[in-house]
Amino acid sequence: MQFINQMKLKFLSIPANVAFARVTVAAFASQLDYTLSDLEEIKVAVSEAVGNSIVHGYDQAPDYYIEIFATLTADTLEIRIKDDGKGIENVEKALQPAFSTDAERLGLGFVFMHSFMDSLKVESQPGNGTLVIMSKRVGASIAQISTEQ
Amino acid sequence: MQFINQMKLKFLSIPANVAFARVTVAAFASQLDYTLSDLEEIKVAVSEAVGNSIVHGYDQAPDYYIEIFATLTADTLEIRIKDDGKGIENVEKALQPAFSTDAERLGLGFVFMHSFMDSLKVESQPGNGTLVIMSKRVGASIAQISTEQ
Amino acid sequence: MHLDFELKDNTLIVRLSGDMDLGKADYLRNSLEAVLDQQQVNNLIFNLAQVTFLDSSILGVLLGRYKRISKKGGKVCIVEPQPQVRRILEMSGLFQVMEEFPGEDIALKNIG
Amino acid sequence: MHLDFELKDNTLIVRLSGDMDLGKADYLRNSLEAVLDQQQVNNLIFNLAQVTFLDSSILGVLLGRYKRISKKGGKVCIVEPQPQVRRILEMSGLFQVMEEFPGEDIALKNIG
Ligand SMILES: Nc1ncnc2c1ncn2[C@@H]1O[C@H](COP(=O)(O)OP(=O)(O)O)[C@@H](O)[C@H]1O
Ligand SMILES: Nc1ncnc2c1ncn2[C@@H]1O[C@H](COP(=O)(O)OP(=O)(O)O)[C@@H](O)[C@H]1O
Repeated sequence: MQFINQMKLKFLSIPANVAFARVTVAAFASQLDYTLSDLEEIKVAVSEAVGNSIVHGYDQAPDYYIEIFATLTADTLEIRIKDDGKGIENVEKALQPAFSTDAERLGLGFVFMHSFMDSLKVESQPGNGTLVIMSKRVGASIAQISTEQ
Repeated sequence: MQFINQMKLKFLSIPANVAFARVTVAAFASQLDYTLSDLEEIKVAVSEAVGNSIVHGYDQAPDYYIEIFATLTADTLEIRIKDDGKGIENVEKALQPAFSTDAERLGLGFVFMHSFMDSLKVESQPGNGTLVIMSKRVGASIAQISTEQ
Repeated sequence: MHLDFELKDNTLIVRLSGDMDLGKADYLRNSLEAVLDQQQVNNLIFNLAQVTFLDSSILGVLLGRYKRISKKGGKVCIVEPQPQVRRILEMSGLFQVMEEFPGEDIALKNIG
Repeated sequence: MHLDFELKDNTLIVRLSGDMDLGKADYLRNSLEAVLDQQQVNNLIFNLAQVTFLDSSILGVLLGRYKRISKKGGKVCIVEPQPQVRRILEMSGLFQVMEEFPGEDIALKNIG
């Protein structure tokens, strides 16, 4: 599928940038005919992924960078969210509902990404950062999940 | 001055991205205590600079990239807008009100950037792209202008 | 983009809305030129009440249409710009050639 | 961030507003803990009527406070979440431990 637009965003790993990241991706996505409810879902997915990079990937250290690559085709948004943080030991386990390595958290981040986007793919290795790839079609359907380690 | 936040945005030289760019920079800037009117002014300045890169820098070719670097200190937003387009022959002339190399245009882009931001600096050479550096303080004052070629 | 045209006694009322920038300049210019080519239009009224943002590429489109209309002795007016848009129009000097009115009716009366 | 607390008969009403995410989670958690440390609070009501966005880090803060309150036999309620926020709460299973009410008054009555 030919892409019609493309952007790349890089920003510091500070909690204030969770809001910045989701507003930016939503502004980009709004070039397609998404419903407001679709855009809300995209915002949640972006917030969860960026939040994870800050909290888990970088253990809240504020001086690292997170990158987002987004591509629009005629009917689909693809988002890649990348950190160079500590990575995930067991991606399959991490994707399970209610699994969290942090007692204060609920283990729902990936659940929301999976529910609100049409596809979710997580590439990660301990020590090698994490890449979350998600896509959402305009006029969406059933979600697909796949893992890679 | 120590920066408190930083972002970098790269996107295709298509007219739809003028809106995307200004919304993104405004979302970033809103982490400081700007008034709504300040944010409107920042939006105009970004639109003019990005529009210039598309129209003049790349002569409307849609497959080039524009980059924005933005930095926040405690009281100032600095924005750098960069293209690798054809560059400007005479920056001093280009900055003059009502000067335009395009009969269809008004030559007001730099006037708006200058009026709405606290500082404006343009670095450009024929064949070597254009870099526009602008800044705006929270609770702003009188504009400064400087050129470099 | 939502563009709304209405022709009243050879005056074309153009109602713009939303954020107007380079991304919409070509579409606006082409639409206006098409109407001016096909219809007998003496005067132009731009109703900007619903416009939330406007940059210099749109000013260029407005001024371009002014040149076409004024060549044949017609008038171009601006109706109800919001404050932030009004400021841009003011700084551009557009009000030196296009009069501003607080409503379409008043603009129509003054043109007629 | 605007946080509004009101203590009524040992029930703490917490009114949140705007976009609630990781950027506000620490501040919310710390503020709540401070109030719970200093006041005699039996029950908690989260009024979410003005909340426009909510992510899982905020759910974590709400659930953490539930654990503290329920340990001493207290109740935690949710008041008037907007549809998109309600959906997040529903998917999280939070409604299994926190009842939802269409207003603060009704919540207060049911707790009392
Ligand atoms: N970017 C990341 N870097 C490192 N670990 C991550 C990252 N994202 C997720 N994880 C791991 O996956 C687990 C599950 O993530 P998630 O479903 O979002 O739940 P939560 O964030 O509430 O723990 C996390 O607890 C963490 O161990
Ligand atoms: N990014 C750029 N690349 C090349 N030339 C530029 C660029 N920005 C501005 N210029 C030149 O400077 C002139 C003045 O710019 P400006 O004040 O924005 O007015 P306008 O865009 O209406 O022509 C332009 O006509 C163009 O020749």
